[in-house]
Amino acid sequence: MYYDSNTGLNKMKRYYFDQPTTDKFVEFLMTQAEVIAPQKKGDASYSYEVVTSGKDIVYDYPRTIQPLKKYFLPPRETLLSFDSKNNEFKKTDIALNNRIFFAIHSYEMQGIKRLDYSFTQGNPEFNYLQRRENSIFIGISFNPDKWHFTKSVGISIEEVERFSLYFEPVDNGFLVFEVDDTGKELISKFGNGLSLDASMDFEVREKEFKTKIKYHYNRLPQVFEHVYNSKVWSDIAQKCVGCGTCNLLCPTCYCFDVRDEVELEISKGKRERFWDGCMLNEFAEVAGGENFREKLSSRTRHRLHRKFKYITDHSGELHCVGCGRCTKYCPANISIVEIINNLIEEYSDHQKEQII
Amino acid sequence: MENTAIEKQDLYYPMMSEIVKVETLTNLEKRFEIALPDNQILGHLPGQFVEVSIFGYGEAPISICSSPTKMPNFDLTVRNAGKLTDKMHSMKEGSKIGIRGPYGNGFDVTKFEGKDILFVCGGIGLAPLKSLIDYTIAKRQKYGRIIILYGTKNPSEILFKEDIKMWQGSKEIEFHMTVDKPDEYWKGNTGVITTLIPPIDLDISNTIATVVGPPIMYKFVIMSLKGKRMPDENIYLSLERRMKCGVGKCGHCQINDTYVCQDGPVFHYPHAKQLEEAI
Amino acid sequence: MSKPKVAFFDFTSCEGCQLNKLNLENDLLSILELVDIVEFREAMDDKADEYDIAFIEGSISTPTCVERIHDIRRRTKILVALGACAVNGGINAMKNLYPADWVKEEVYGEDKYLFPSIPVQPVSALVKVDYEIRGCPMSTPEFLHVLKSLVLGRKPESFDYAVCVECKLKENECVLDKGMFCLGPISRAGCDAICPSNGQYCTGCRGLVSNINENGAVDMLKQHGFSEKEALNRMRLYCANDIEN
Amino acid sequence: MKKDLNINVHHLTRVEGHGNIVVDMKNGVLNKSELHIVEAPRYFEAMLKGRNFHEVAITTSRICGICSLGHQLTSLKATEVALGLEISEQTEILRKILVDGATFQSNILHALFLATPDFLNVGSVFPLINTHKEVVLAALRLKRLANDIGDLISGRAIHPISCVPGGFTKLPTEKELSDLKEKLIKEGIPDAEFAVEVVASLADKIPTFERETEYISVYNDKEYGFYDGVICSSDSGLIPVDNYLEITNEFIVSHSTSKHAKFNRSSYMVGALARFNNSHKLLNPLAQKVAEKLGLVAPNYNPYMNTVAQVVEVAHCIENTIGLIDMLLDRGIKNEKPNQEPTKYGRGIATTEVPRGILFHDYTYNRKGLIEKANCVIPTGQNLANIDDDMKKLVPEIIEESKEDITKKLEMLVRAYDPCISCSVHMLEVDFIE
Repeated sequence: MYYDSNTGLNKMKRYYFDQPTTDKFVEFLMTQAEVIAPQKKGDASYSYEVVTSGKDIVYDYPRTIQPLKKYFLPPRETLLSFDSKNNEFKKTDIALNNRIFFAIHSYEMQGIKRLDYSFTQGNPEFNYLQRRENSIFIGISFNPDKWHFTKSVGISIEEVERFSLYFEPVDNGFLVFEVDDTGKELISKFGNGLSLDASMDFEVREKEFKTKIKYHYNRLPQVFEHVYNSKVWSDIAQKCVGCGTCNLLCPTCYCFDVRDEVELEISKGKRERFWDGCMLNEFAEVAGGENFREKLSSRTRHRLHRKFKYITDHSGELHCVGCGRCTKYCPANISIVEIINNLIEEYSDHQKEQII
Repeated sequence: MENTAIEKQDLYYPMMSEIVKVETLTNLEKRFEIALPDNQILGHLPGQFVEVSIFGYGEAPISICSSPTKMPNFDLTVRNAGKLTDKMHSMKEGSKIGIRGPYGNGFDVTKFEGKDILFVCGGIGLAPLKSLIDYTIAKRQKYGRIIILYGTKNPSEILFKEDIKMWQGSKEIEFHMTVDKPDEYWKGNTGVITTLIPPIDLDISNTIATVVGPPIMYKFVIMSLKGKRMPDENIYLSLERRMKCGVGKCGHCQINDTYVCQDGPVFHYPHAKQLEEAI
Repeated sequence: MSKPKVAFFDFTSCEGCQLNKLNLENDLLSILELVDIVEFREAMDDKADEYDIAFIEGSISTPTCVERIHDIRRRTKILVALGACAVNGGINAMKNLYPADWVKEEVYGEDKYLFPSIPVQPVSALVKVDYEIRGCPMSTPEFLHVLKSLVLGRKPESFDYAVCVECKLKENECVLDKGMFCLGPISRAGCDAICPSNGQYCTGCRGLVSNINENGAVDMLKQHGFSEKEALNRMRLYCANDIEN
Repeated sequence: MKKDLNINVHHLTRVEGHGNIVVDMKNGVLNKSELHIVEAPRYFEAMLKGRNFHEVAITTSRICGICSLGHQLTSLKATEVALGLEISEQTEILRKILVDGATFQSNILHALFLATPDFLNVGSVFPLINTHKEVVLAALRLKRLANDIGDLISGRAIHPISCVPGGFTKLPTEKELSDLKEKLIKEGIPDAEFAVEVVASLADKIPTFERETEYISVYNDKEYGFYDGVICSSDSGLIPVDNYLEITNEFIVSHSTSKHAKFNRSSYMVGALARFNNSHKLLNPLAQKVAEKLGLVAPNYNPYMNTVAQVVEVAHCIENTIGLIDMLLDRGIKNEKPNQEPTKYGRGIATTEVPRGILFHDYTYNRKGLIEKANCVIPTGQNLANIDDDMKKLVPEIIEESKEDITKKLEMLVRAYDPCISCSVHMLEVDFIE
């Protein structure tokens, strides 16, 4: 359900942090746990990294290159290490560190929520769930750029679900909302001299998204019922080069491959898993060499159906969170919103024809 | 049937099991009898598979070819087709391999009770079906006719020759086979497997057809079955995909919204028909 | 099991791939535990008659090369093409883009007739290649992977997906986004995206991913401000034998 | 006295590339004593045509895997001159570290892995792992350390990545630099000193042979000439880089796919010994001490001593790198982007001392920024005529020795030049004609 930003936030206790207070708060957080927050990477990119100095945190970032997923489902992970001489293996120890994820956007948190679903339904996966334990998330508002379309998939900027605290930038600082008990506890531990600041009237200014899906998000699964044989898929395949960037940056993609690698002492080695992607050449290839999704058109179709239909049919939620990464980083400038709008157009034309 | 072994497993961690018997079936195929640790019983349904792992060589899904009635050990028929299977072929009795499973959807044997069962097996497809064949033979009185159709490319690829001899000699089993490319000693039928279907007289409403073979075979076998007016609901098939994790996570075996490793490999044909990329 | 006999041979190349092996300083002693190096002209005098594994560096570009490669194939059980030159002709294959006479004249002038040279070909054009290690130079982790796999008797992993994949795993800032040229979206991975990770663009040294959408790739580069001519010209740096139009 | 001698060493080993040694003496008359270069021709000059400036150094570094850094830097410098691209002081210091690292690496490889087996009568370094384990381990550590320099500064020691026209696409951090410095001091210097002891113990195995020739190298009055400077000839003094063609005078001989070169005499020598003879006064103190220890005094006319000069240079490079790192750390690493906006298009000529000697790249760019004409003159090519001349003098001097000994001495002679044949054909083998 779309979150009513004003009433939601207005019910919460809120504090005003000026920048020096915010800096102190970060220092305080660092005493509580490992803090992970957006930081500059390269010339004009951002990445969630472990904070070593509060000064490195970027509060007004558009999006990071990789979603937060990398902390729960590492790009490369040792599943087990083995000794084939003795037929023994050892599971990987997954450290149970407390971690605070700070200055997180709503769509990112929702991305984690989708992953939680994927790793708990069916056979729950221990490795993922273990890494998810003991994580605290602190949200922050953001200004949509031309790639965000979170609102179109039903996620508001101020969606605070699963955050403990939420930061809304105001003049020279932030309004900090107490979302849950963990947040409350953090504030009270930090809070010597902090006073409840209700003096400032708060109203969320609706921020305009430049990129929009033409239909309400509720109607998208219905559209996807009818577009399996659309020509949109082959149109996209003309432009797509199959690099897999869209898979590898998506907050809700979680497909992987597993490989064994031995050491130079070849009886010892490890079984590792890597992120994989359904857009890649050999993804659906079987041992005999047959490739069940050889064409780029069928690969794109599969990817989009996973975001808007297949998992949605079971979870009831769209598995696209509108972060815009697949579009911003697509080297061929393919826009996911454009694909969906083209599908919608075709669908509505078709519906009209049927009425006539 | 209880899944005695699976409850103790962590998703990606194999049980170190022992190869207790190795039997060469053809140039490409060997049958391995596997014993789980501590005399555990695998507790599988016919049609299910296990993930076999050999350290340094990876993992591969292999269908179980013995009947659940055979206990406590189970059999895997393995074609030498990749790095893991190649290694497995070099292994001797007493060697250790890792087993995860059983996984996936098997044949619903109780639903088949009282019915005639038609087995259509192409090439290595006989291995997964053998588990069901053996099961129905073991519980012979519960089932109607047992009709086995088996086709291979050439006589050298024929699997389970001992069993075939037994099936051919049994009055309780109707067995027919064919090869695409006969050699000079071949005296039986020649032609693709679909040539065996028309001559058979079937009580269509009471017959279950189970079909397993190479990807190309399904379309044609189903066409011939339809030619005998066999209803879709009576057809079952088992599909091959790259089931890397076996537990519905890694995504490789997904066909539309279906994970073959969870909802398959055995599919009821009305379901498989709807999966556009399936056959 | 006795140690496999390994030999290294060089054809037309810069020998950087071989040197890369000598640069495995930390692992050299362990490698010598694993295999017997029986022939390696760049580093030793010894010669052998037969090998279990022959690694071939360089492309075939003279009539004598042709004889030598057939001879090696006869002596070895497994033949591995090592590096871009051996796998697809590499940078040497650029020569094939020009009329042969012009090329020779440009370098040797009127003495061009002195040196026989044939179009540059990958090793696989002449003999059966069992495995390939791509890259210019080859990546040492991949070489070790192949060596270990062959000792184990298993098929090594190959990489038929784009450099973009590895680049994204490393969370590098996108090179194309910085306004630079880049072949990462269509070039084969396996290098761990080493060039983009060092702020440089991908030159496609490992060849193109199979099954690529060539028109789409040219359009993509055009969208990033490179003319079709430049796009194709730069794709040919390492793939002169593979690009059609 | 022997009247006839035929030697044909096919595909000389422990050198980079394919070359044959051919000696033919009949009735006491030496008809032939040549190093045949049979490496396949590469045609880089032709391949460069039409390439834009971003691709040129990437391409020319592929002339040779062993000298890739040298080709890369010389190429970058030539491009920068041609296009009017200024580089920063930081870039220049980083590049000097790279040259030191590459020379250190290549010299160690040659002196300890390729030449040393000759002195110990074995066919490769591998048997030494059992007989001289400590030496091999120290040599491996040194080589690793030298490669670490290249890996850190340019992303990869072979075919460097991050040095591009106008600067670097990635910079090392100050922490990485100070870690490297620490390693050079704690491991590099002691291992280098150990290596010097080893070479000193083998000094009596080095053949005594002398032939005075012309020595040509890069010269720079402020520092030992590596990264940049003017051309210095031991015969005629300093010459501007732009006049390189007057010195190299390349010519084609039928027994070599690599071109030969000559200046004031029928041949000249480049490489470590030439550099030492011309610039020895500019070696830093550690290298001076090593030269003294190894008995290398300028001018030295024994080409076999080239290997010893290489060892001296290793000491120089290590100490020099430490000094350069200090300079960088004093200044602090500045986050500079490469300067890639051409201010002109035209011709650019550059020279660098690479491990095997003086290297020239000469490019002409058209107004679209594409290469119109390219010429690369490679050190091994420049040494070939000198090797032939050495053999011509050496063979009659050792003619009374056994054919095996003669062959070995000839092989060692060619190897002493540390020839890089892929490079020179853009070429080495020894054929004794039978």
